[in-house]
Amino acid sequence: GKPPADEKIRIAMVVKNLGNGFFDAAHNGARQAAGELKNVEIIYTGPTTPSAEGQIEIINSLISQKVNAIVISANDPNALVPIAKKAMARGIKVLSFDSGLAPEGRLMQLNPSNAELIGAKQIEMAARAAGGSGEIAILSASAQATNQNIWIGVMKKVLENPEYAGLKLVATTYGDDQSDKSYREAVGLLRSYPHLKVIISPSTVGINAASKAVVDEGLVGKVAVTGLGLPSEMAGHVKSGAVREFAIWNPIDLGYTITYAAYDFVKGDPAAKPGGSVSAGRMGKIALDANGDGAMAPPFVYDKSNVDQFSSIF
Amino acid sequence: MLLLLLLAIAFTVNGALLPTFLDPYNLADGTFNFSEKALIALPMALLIIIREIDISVAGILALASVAMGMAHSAGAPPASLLPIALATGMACGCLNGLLVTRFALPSIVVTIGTVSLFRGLASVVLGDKAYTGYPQIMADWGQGYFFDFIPREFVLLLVLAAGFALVLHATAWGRRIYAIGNNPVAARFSGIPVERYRLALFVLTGLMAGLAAWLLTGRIGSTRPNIAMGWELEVITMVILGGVSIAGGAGTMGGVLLAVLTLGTVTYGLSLANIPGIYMTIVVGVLLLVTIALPRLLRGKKEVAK
Amino acid sequence: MTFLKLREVQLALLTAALILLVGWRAPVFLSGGSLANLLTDSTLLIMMALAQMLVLVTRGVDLSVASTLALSGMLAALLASQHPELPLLLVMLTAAGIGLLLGLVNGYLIGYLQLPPIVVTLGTMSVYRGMVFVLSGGAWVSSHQMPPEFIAFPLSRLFGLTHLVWIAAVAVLAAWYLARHGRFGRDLYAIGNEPASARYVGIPIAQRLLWTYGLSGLMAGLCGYLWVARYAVAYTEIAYGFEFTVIAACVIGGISIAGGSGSVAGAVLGGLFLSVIGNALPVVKVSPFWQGALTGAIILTAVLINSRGGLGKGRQILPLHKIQPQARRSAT
Amino acid sequence: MQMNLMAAPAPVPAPNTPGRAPLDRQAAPVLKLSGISKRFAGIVALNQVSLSVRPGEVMALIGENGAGKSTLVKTLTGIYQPDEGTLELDGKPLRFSSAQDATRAGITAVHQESVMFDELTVAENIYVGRHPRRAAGRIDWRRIEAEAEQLFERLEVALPVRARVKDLSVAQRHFVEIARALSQDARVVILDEPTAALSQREIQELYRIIDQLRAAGTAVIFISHKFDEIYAVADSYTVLRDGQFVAEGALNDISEQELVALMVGRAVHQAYPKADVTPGEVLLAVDGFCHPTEFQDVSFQLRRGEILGFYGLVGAGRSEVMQALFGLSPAARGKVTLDGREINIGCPADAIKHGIAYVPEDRQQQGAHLSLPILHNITLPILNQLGFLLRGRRKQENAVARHFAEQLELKAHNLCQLVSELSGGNQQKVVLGKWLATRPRVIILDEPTKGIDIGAKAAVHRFVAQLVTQGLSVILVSSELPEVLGLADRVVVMHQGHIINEYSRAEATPEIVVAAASGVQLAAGEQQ
Ligand SMILES: Nc1ncnc2c1ncn2[C@@H]1O[C@H](COP(=O)(O)OP(=O)(O)OP(=O)(O)O)[C@@H](O)[C@H]1O
Ligand SMILES: Nc1ncnc2c1ncn2[C@@H]1O[C@H](COP(=O)(O)OP(=O)(O)OP(=O)(O)O)[C@@H](O)[C@H]1O
Ligand SMILES: [Mg+2]
Ligand SMILES: [Mg+2]
Repeated sequence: GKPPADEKIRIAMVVKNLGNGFFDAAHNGARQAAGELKNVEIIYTGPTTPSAEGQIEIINSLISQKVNAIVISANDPNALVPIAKKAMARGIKVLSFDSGLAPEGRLMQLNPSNAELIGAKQIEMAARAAGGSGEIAILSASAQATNQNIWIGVMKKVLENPEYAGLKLVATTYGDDQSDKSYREAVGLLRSYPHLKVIISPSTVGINAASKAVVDEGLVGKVAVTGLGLPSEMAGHVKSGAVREFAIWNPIDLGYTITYAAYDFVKGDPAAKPGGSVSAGRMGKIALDANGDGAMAPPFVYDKSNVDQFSSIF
Repeated sequence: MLLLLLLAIAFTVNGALLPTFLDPYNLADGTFNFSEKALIALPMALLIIIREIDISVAGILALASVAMGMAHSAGAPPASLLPIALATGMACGCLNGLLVTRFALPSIVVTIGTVSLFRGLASVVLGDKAYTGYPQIMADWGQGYFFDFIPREFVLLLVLAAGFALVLHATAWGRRIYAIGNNPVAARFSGIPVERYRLALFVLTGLMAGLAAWLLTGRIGSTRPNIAMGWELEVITMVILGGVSIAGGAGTMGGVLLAVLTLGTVTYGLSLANIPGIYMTIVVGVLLLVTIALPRLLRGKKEVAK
Repeated sequence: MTFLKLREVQLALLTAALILLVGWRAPVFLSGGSLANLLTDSTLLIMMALAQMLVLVTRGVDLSVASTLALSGMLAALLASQHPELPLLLVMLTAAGIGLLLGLVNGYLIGYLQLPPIVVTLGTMSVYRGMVFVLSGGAWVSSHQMPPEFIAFPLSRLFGLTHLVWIAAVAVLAAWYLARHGRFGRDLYAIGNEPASARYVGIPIAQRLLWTYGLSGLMAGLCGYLWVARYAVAYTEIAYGFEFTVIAACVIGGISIAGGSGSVAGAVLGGLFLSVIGNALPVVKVSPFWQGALTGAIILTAVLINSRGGLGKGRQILPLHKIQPQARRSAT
Repeated sequence: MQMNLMAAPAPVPAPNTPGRAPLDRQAAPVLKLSGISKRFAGIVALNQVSLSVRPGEVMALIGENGAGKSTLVKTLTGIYQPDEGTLELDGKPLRFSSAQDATRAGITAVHQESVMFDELTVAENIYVGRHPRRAAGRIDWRRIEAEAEQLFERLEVALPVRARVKDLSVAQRHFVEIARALSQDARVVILDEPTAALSQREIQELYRIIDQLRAAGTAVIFISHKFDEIYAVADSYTVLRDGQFVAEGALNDISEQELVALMVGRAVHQAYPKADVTPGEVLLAVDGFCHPTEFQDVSFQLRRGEILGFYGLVGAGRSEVMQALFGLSPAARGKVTLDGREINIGCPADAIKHGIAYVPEDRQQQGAHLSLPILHNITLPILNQLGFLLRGRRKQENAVARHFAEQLELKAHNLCQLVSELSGGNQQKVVLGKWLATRPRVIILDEPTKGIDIGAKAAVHRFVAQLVTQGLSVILVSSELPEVLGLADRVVVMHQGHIINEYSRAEATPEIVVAAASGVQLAAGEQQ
């Protein structure tokens, strides 16, 4: 329900796992928003390892604390639905961002961009890196990461476009978000596919490990790594030349926007509903579709020219 | 004893510091976080009492969940999913037990191997997909309440814990379990079918992991290969904290249940205070070390040095 | 003696056969570069398996090694990134020293307080892993924050082989010397064989255990630096679950969990075997979803093969001791 | 209960074999203890014990089970630190903080417990904990092996120094321990019940080694419960009772009965009370029993109310036969008939069902559950009869346990006491009680008096004799000849996994039985 005006509005941000630079940046954005909104308190939390069970435990305790809103990046779109429903039944506004919850478990989902844009952007970067044609491979995080799988699905579809006819996806492997396994998988790719031109890794651990593998194998210039990563973590690899460009949306803006959106829902803004829109401070208005999905800008591409500028920010 | 004290302390401190802690609804909801693990801890305690251990329980759970998912998507009726989970669990436990008893292998080695086998098989079946949309009956048990207040899982846990306590402390089976843990050779010389007990307890552990799979899957409504990742260590921690000797032959169900509640209280208190989970692992680790080291230290080092 | 040798020879042959089999399916695997990479890749596992072997020989187990590795690695990375001017050797020594310290904590609890190793290291495993998060604030240390020589060291080459390989070689030699020719090492075998008897012959058990776990920590600490430098990134979750891989390597190498037996060659071969599998699976294009199940099946098979040799011991209640069966037969 | 007490006069062997140099009573003691006390959580194991040994003296340390002999040994060898008292070696006061200190000072021991490292070689077992080293701390393996070989040459025992100890026989292992004690050229050598696992021939070897030590001026402390051994090797004696010094003196001056009286504090008749029961028809028949490695073609019959003795040297395979009969060794094949009906015993539970009970030889490992209460030990095999739910059967369970505890004169505070807190003899009674509770028809006693003192032994002997009067049939496996000859109606002799012969009570003389057990075949022929 609506809290009294003088009481602080508590918005809990539940992320996939703590110690993840991406979410730390999103937290920064949320704090900016909270600062602008005055009486908002942000509770930043998440499990240690990215697991749905861990997030359920946390949401359970958040329900007990009677927070006003929960914004979540889900480790499992379905597993969290029951608990999210319970939270909503107790009057807590549940929103998801980044990696979404199934529609019945949340009021809105803020896509950092949208899956189509992200998938297309990665293929576009890969095509540039490969010079238009050649073999490419994907090194994903784990087989159960929802968003990764959606992006990979999109990438495969995009590759069917005639303009990418020269690109051939030869393998999809999983590094389980462990640097050693990802590294080994990357080396395996480099060995098994001598003509490989690009490794796309839509995972921060993976893109790091793949870049290191390319450097160690002495294949800088022959094989390019691209994908999604944080400037702060990728700066070194951009300098080494293993990565020419990579993309990421702005997690600060993401955290900022979802906080505003949660505020709107808590305040009971009439426009805040599927098909409506939420207003998000400096980000302007975000329109919601019939499913309650909103999307931000296409992912931003970083390369030598701008990575240093952002590496100190997130 | 120490544990009871700890539980009392944890309860009071939490109650005093966290305004929302003592709300009965919250306390009831807090039990969801440990009920399934505790269900596995019950047979695990018996296994550890007879000097065995099962590292593969979380793997069994994952495989049982996958089996349910497969059956469900193949159109099996909702009521059949529980037997399927239990059967899968028992089959996995049986494999562990047979490897341990037939080939005279140390159980820790066997189950380190089988855990990657079970999880691996789960991931073979699942690939990059997930099973969802489980029937309502599973959700009812996994996340439902009796009288809209007491979680069914917790009731199930209490009932089964009472059952396990009865078996361990008041029946011939329990007496023999202690005898095996105390001295397996003498137990065999006394006519106890030691290997059969070992096998049976592995199967029982598998069975309970299957039950936990049914509840957990019902609670979260989906199956992924990383379901219940890392639970084996938490379950073993509960058992050891409950005073079950890793050297076998000693331990009580009451102790295990007390440890479960203590851990539940501490972790729930920490999460209500929004302390990140990783601090929780530190607390749990320290708790474990303190509960075993403190009696040693109190008894004085002189005797230890002998 | 010859029998035990045989087992290690078997494992070596099995490993070689596996390499050839993979090479037959995917010839790139047999290229010089690939094999050299395999060797480099196996070093960390081998070094950790060596230290774990010493612990297992005493009837103990060290579950905290992966957490120790992560904690020392993270601290080394933090130190190097905040003080890039520090000489690399000092950073390495710090990592090893932190590992030693963490190991000594285990050793004290296990040796002097006589607490069960599995429980103690289960506890410290959580504590150490948690401390990584606390000390790093959960943040990554990424490659551009680390000094270049910090990252370059493990894979720099000396006489054609990477530093990692050289360090592992030294570790293997040291472990071999210790286990075979040092009183310390022999005492560990005695302790693992029969702890009560070890006390009767005056072996300072507590002190030996203290330093065994210390050594295990030291090795994990050193590997922590090497790991972080090699993959050029440090975060809380590094080497998560690695302790079980290390123990699996030892078990495959024929080192008995029940203590008292195990050889350096076994640990090396066990580590190598698992590394071959880890490197081969991506190359032979096995579906990634099958990798876990295959690894589990292979570990179980290796354990079963190993156990056939040890069946006489272990669970057998009626000892079928060997009072020269020939002599008996001749009596008929 | 009426018993037929046949008080056999104990033979007192001739003291001090001729040729042994008379001991110099005036010589300064090499080792002198004064006022040594040692307490373990509550109980006083040693109370103000003083004693001294001289160079070249073999001193017998005598006392009942739990008298504190082994505790004294451990105090002397630095394994325990005394709570009070002093220890002087060659007049110099010493304090040992570990076993190594004692070894270095020249006190070594063969302990009662086996101190062996199965996976290590014979040579390494001798030097473990103090490997000789060369430069850079490198162990000098060559020297270890060479010295071990020399040692065995000196002992005139043939043992491969590179063999792993796990492949040795029990007696061979024992010689490794003896070699370890002698490898130091010690001033004082302590032997704590060294003959328990040795055959007659090996005991003679041991006597020879002790004579060598005596000749070399080494002081020897010899602990044994067997008086023939004590008289055969020792010069002097010291008696401990309840942790206290009782008496000392020269063995020449004292008779066995007097020693026993000192030990126990009262007179004990070491007698074999053979009950007056005539064996009935055949109850149990074993026919062509074979095991791939342990024994071949074992056949014998047991009559109702009979005590059938099984004699043989250690390693003859008697225990294996009995364990196989009890269903403990699946590899065994053969025909077993009970009451004329062939029975199949696949596991111990089957045996129990058929009324066969087996009291194993190794009390601590195979017999008792040391950390469980007496009550739970006694009722373990009969839980099925008590019913599945035990809570309600408390009274019944207690009654059963109390009955057997009383029958066996078990000394314990109550039935909930842990078995580990009992003395060896009483532990044995618990194991006996456990098996009697199954109400067996055949009870197999494997070394029922191994390592228990004379008082407890007499109680067990009385009890065995009493069993047959209750209609039980007993198989008595023992390595103690007087016990077998004194109690058994018939004696079966085994050697290397075969039954050599069977003797009636009248035929069985010590000479014949020992000869048969050593594999000398003429004994049987001579009988004709
Ligand atoms: N470590 C210990 N802890 C507690 N009590 C002990 C310990 N060792 C020995 N005792 C007790 O001290 C007493 C003396 O035991 P000890 O082993 O010295 O007897 P012993 O004379 O050697 O008997 P035996 O002839 O059976 O070998 C016994 O009552 C025993 O239970
Ligand atoms: N090499 C060995 N290693 C370990 N234990 C052994 C070895 N040799 C013999 N034993 C054990 O010693 C005991 C005596 O051997 P065995 O049972 O063959 O002879 P036995 O005739 O029954 O002798 P006894 O009953 O007089 O001890 C057995 O319990 C056996 O387990
Ligand atoms: Mg003794
Ligand atoms: Mg025997």
